[in-house]
Amino acid sequence: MDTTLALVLILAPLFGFLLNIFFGKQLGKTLSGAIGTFTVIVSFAVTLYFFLNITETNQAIQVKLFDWIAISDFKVDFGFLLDHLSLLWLMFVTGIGALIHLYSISYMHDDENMHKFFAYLNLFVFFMISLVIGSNLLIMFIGWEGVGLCSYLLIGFWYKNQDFNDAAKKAFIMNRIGDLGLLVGIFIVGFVFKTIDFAELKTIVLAGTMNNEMWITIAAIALFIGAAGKSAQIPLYTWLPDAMAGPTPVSALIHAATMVTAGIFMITRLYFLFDLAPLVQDAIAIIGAITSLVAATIALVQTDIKKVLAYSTVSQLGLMFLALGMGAYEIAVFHVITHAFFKACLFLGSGSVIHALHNEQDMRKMGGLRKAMPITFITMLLSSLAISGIFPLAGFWSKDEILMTAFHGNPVLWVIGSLASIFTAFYMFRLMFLTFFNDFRGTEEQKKHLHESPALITFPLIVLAILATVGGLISLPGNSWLNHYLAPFFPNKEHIAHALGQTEYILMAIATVGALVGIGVAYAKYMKQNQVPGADATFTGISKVLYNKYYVDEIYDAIFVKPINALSNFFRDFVEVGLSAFVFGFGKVANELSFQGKKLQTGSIGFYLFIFVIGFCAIISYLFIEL
Amino acid sequence: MDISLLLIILLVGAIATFLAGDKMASKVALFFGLVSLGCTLYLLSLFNAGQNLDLTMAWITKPVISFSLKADGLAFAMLLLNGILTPIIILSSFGNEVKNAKNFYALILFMSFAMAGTFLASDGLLYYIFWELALIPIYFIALIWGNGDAEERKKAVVKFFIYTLAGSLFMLTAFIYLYSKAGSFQLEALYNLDLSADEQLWIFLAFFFAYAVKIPLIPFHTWQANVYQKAPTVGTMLLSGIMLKMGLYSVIRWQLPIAPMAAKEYMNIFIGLGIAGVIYGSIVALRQRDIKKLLAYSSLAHVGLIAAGTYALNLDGFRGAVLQMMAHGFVVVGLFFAAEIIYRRLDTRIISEMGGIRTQAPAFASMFMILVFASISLPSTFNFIGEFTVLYALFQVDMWFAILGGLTIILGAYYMLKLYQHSMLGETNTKIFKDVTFSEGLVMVSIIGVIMFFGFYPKPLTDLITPSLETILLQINR
Amino acid sequence: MTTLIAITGLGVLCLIFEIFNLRKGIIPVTIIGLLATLGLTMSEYGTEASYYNNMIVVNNFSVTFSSLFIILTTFIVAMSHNFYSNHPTKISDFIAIKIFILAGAIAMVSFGNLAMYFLGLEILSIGLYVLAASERLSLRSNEAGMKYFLMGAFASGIVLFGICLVYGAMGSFDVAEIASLSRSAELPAWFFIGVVMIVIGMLFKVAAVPFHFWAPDVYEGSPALTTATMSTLVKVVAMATLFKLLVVLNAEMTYAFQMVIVVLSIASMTVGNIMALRQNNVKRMLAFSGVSHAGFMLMTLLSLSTAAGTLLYYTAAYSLAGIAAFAVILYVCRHNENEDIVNFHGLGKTNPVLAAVLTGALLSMGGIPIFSGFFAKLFLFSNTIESGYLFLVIIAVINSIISIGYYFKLILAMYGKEPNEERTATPVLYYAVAVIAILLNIAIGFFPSLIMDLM
Amino acid sequence: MDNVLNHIGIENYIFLSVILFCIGVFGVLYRRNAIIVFMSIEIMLNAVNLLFVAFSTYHQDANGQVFVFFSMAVAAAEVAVGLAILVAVFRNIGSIDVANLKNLKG
Amino acid sequence: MSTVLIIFYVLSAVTLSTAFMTIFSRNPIHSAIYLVICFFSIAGHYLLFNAQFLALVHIIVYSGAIMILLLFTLMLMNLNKEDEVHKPRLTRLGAVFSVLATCGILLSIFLRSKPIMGDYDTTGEDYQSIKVLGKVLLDQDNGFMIPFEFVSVLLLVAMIGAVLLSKKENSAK
Repeated sequence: MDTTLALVLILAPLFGFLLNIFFGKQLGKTLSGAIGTFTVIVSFAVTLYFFLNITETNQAIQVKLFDWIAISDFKVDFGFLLDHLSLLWLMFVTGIGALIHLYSISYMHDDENMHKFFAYLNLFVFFMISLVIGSNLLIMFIGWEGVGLCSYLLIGFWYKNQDFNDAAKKAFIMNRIGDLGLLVGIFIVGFVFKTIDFAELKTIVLAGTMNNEMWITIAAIALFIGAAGKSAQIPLYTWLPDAMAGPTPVSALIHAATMVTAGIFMITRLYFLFDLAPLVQDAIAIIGAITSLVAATIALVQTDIKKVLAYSTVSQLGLMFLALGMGAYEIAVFHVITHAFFKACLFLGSGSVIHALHNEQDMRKMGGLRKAMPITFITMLLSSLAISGIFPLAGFWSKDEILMTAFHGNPVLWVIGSLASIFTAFYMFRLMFLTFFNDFRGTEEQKKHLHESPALITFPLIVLAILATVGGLISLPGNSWLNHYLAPFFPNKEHIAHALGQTEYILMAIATVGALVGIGVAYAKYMKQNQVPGADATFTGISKVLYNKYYVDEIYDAIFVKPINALSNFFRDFVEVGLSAFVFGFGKVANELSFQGKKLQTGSIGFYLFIFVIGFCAIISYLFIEL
Repeated sequence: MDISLLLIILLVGAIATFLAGDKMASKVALFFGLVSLGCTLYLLSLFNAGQNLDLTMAWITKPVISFSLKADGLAFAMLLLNGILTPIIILSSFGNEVKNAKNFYALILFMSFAMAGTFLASDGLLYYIFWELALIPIYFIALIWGNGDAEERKKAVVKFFIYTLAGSLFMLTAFIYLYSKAGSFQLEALYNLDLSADEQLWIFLAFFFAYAVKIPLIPFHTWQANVYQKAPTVGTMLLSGIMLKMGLYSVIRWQLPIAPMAAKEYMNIFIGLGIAGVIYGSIVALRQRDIKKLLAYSSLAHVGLIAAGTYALNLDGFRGAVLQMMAHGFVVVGLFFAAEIIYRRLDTRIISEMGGIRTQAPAFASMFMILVFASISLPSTFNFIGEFTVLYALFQVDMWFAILGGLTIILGAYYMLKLYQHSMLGETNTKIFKDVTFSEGLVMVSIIGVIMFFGFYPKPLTDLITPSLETILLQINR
Repeated sequence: MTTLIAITGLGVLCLIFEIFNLRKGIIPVTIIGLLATLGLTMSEYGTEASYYNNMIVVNNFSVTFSSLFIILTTFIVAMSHNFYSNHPTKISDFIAIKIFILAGAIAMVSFGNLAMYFLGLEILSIGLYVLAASERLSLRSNEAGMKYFLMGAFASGIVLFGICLVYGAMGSFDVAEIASLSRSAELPAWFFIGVVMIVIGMLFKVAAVPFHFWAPDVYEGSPALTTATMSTLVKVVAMATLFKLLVVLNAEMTYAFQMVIVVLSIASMTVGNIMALRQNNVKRMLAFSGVSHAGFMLMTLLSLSTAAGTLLYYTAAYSLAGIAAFAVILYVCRHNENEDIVNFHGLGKTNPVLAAVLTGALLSMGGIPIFSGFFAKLFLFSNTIESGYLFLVIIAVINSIISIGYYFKLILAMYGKEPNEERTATPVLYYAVAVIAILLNIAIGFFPSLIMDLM
Repeated sequence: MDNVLNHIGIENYIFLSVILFCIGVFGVLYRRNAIIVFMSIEIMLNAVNLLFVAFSTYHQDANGQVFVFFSMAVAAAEVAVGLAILVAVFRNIGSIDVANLKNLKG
Repeated sequence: MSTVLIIFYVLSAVTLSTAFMTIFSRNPIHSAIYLVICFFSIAGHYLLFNAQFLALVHIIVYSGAIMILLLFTLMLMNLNKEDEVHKPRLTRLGAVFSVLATCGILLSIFLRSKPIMGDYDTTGEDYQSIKVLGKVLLDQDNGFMIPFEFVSVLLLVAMIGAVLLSKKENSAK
């Protein structure tokens, strides 16, 4: 019974994908959209069933289909593991996925290969599910690279435009660099523990019999590189902002809610390994903090609405990694959930704005949309408040928990985190004021068509906004349902409930004040003085550096891409030519010798007889003259 | 009932196609290709049922040379590759009209016969004869039906022939030396012949030179790009799909068991060479203008990794190498066929002149995309299984080998996606590009089918090859 | 003994036919006669006998080689019908000379007495001087004849001197007596010098390196059929005789002598192959290829006791391939004067069968499998390695790689280039000889033990 | 009657015939006139015949001398054929100078 | 110094000098005559060995047949002195040195291979008179009968060759 259900859970999106790819054209737009959404809803329903089941029985379900690859040291079989963590993750993946599918039915309505879009979205959901419920590291790796493939397809969905394709290629290659790290991690785990099945791995590591300090640290580093690649942390984050080239639902689903959280899922899944590598945990924390600060600073001056949200995602992910670094896995998961809600809502909101302004993404050409698009405005306002961490909303609870643990762990990181939160508040409300307040800066023709997006777009917005506000309740500092739910997943960790001591209140106060300051400054700058950032060229000094993203792309290009191309040219023109000339050389030498030899054959009989006699002398003297 | 039935079918097929005249030649060839595939499967079923299919027949008495064939798991895997690919390759050539087709198809079947013989032969000299025989047809195919200007092609083809032959002649000297020591060319006799360390080194190097040219490994690969570009697509498919595997198969079957001490002693050098090939091939493939040359260097990279796997001397290395050989065989044939389809319509092989094919031929573009992603070994494709196992084997030797070897998935992604983008995406090309015909589609779909099926369920293959690889491994560590 | 008489009788019969003006019947009768003699020789296989005061010794060695020579001569005689079609009156003289050359060859292979050896050698040489110069009006043939005569006479002088010294040391021409005395302690130094001189004379005949200079010019100059005779029949006869001499005279193979043979073999192989690379006259190319094959065959002298079978196989493979190649060359170059590669352009299209035969012959000479050339080289290399000369085999391997270079130049010309003039109908006899020769070659390739077990 | 060699000794004859042989070789290399070359070849053969007879008396049997007969026959045959070729060459080139038989080369 | 030795020295001196003069004389006719004298001196040597029959046959064959043939050809081509041109100096020097080298080597070998001194056995009865020669030459089972027959084949080939090379291409079919 469970196997069939699990199969339904994973195969529904795949079935949707196949249906749309092959018969998409005949089905027509709405029908293919409907099928796409329906399959995700089916998965959501099955997840719900399993979720309710597991809350009572507290019993993880392990399904084994067939054994897949034969390796001498460990057995790799094709199977699924539905435990607390994966079901929790599935809940918001399929949930938000369904909403976004619904949203994109109308958003992508005027695109001629809309059936392809839904096919790729379904494929993405299929791979995401396999990533989450894979019973061993390799099945997770299938999902891991599968989602990378789908993000490549979806970013480059409008394939006629070459720089979209470049962005897609860059995303895929950057992910692949991370995947190499993950692969090496899998090798180490398989080599040391002789198994890569999560359940067995957990028991072996917790038993602590086969632990080898050095190998675990290297495994942790490798796995973190994989996570950094997928969840866009410092070294490998430049692909996420470029990934905004794809349609907005893609950015919402993949680059906000689901795929980028895969890194955190993996680290949480293998928490027992990271606990044994304290050094690596500190490194994760530091990198997380720095990423969040850097991304926040860049987001301050961005003019493209989706770029701002992209950098905000990178910054929030930084915070989550800060929490993971501190060992507070439940808090990181809590922030993942809340972040999924309000970031998806923000992205969808920005999508509906862009849709209304006929694909205009530059905030400098927006403004005053408050009256024209009330629902979008309210939902985005709620989400912005949530992300800035204002009191009742979800963001406040999850972000403060992270800052609290940061404060207890390492105060410096707490300072960086708070600074990042203040900047978050500032740029979020900068975005709000620029798009929704003061007067409309777009063209007349756009002004005429300004209208609120249809119901299919606004409904998901409303649901997500509600979730963003209510989301915080699942893990209040006092009694956190989430920690309680996840307790069986962390058998060896005693369940720490945050005592609401005196310092906690002060920290909360500081965080709220910081957020209000950020909003105030934004209000003063963009609302009161009605400032609008100038054209690209007018940026000077620090803002120019920030606007150009610290020139990180150019640096990467100079360090990696240019040298490889130069090396390739060098190989192609010199080494290849040289090597083949060397090989041809033998032939030429023989030819040259032969050419000279022909001169020896003079044709005169005297010469031949002369050589005859010389040969005769040589042989006789060699044989008979003993000197 | 023994394994020589397959060889007979292929030989009779070659002769029949030759006599069938130009019109019917391609159909007769396809028929015999499929018959040989059927016969391989039938023999495989017999083999699995435990029947011994070996054949030993005395042939020459003075130096004792016997016509002996041995079919074990490893050989059957290769026969499967040969059996499946030959009809696919023949089917793929239906699109373009071939002048004096009867010779063309007869040579293809004859080459398939010779390669099957190489996989089966268990007598050193018989193996060497089949090894040389396989060289002659590809020489004529590339010479007579090749493209590009005649002078340039001639130079490339002759260089290829002499280069490969030079390598194999040194192998012949090694075989004769072994014969003078062991008294017979039989595989078993050569296996349990205990040679001194430096004798083994010399023999290892003699074999290595022959196989390094054939595989090809780094410094010996200069012939590959030119011949792949100049040869007709069918020739390139035969070369890259099956012929490279003769070299790799022989490393496992002949070179390592006969000279294990040398293999163990210089293992790091040879693995290093293989991995250098991977990185070198990928980087050169980056800036290639001609699609066939790009695919040639990409197969140089893949094959470098396989060779590194074989020289890792552990069960995973062997198993991964054999799986990767088969996977690479299918993928590379598919990719070259895609290049041929593009050539048939746009009449160009230069990547910059292509573009925007996806808008005009979505079906072809998606099939080509699946092949592109299979070649960079996306998980759940057949290549991933092979590559994962090979990289794990390299990891067991040394972590850094695995990491350097792993670079292939990054560099591979880089140039393959670059190829896909410049040829398929972007603005529509001026020339019309009508979508895939039935026969072309059949070929592509069958290749993709094989890749996907073995991607998800490689168990039958691994069970087929594991016992024979274990015996070879026992032989190596004796 | 009967074969020698039969062959001589056949020669005379040929002349008689001329007298009775029955020129049409000469070639068929000769071929039938030769085949009959072949049967006769084969019947003598296995018997060990010596006739007429040990003048003629019949053993396996002489019988097998004689039958090989008879086969080669039948091919050559068959080809001469078309070749001499434009001066019919002299047909009988040519055929007679060829038969007497065969007689000389058989004498050289089955001699029991040095007198018979020397006379056989002289008949062979004089017959060839005549054939080389047979085209009176062509300047090239005259020059070839003159060069061959002068060098040949000089070499015969040295051979005679050698025989004289051997006689001086031993007191008798009979080979059996010489063999028994040759290992006795107190034998004068002249014996070994005599043997060396005879060997040098034969090296000239085989065209080994220091003495090979005559070969390319004479091969190119003399008429194509004579070149065919020289490159196949005469080279094989000379090699067999050299082998037999060293075996029969039982001279003690000192280390220095083996070194000389090794050096000569390497030199011949290398010079032959290197020089052949840039030739564009096909006969000249085959001359140099002959020099390199002489180098290969010299390697058999290093293992005299075991290499008889290998030598027989190698000579059979090489000569049959040579006959097939020359049959095609005769057909392609029968009109035009020079035998440049240009004439072979596009032969693959105009006459695919002959092109295939020539390709087969060249592949066999190059040592590519399924053709007997490959097995010949294989047996040769295994013998040489057993006698401990591994580095010689490595050099031989490198040389066979170089040899592929020029064999494929011709194959490339046939298949790669466009034909420059259409071909008329091929004379049946060339066709038949070419196909039969290459089929024999492949047959030996498939069943090498047919030949190897004879010896 | 005693053996004449008792007085002269076989070595002297060997030296004589070797020197004569070398003069013949010298003639072949030195002169360009074909006739003179033929004559020097005759000298070489005669040198050998002389040695044959010397050895024949040395061994006191007739084999050597019989061989001389054969050698003479061979020399005669050679000269006949040689001159025939020479005449043919002379008719074509008009000279019997060995040096200008040079156009077969390379 | 027995008289025989003196005769030997005189004869060998004559032989060597005439041989040398044949090579060096300008006029081919002179060299032909020197050659004839050389042949006579060699016949003298045979007589010294008491091989009368051989000496006579030698004179008949060589001076009688071969020299006549050579002279005949000389006359046919009416060669005379002045068109005698010498090879370039370098090759002549080369020829001289190479021949001297060979001669030196051979002589030194023979010198060093100390021949068996001591007296030469004499068999008493004559072994080289015509009767004995005839028997040795033509005896079937212990003589040289087969080579004798074989020489006939040799001469036949020489005849056919000579005829073939000189017969004009007559048109008669």
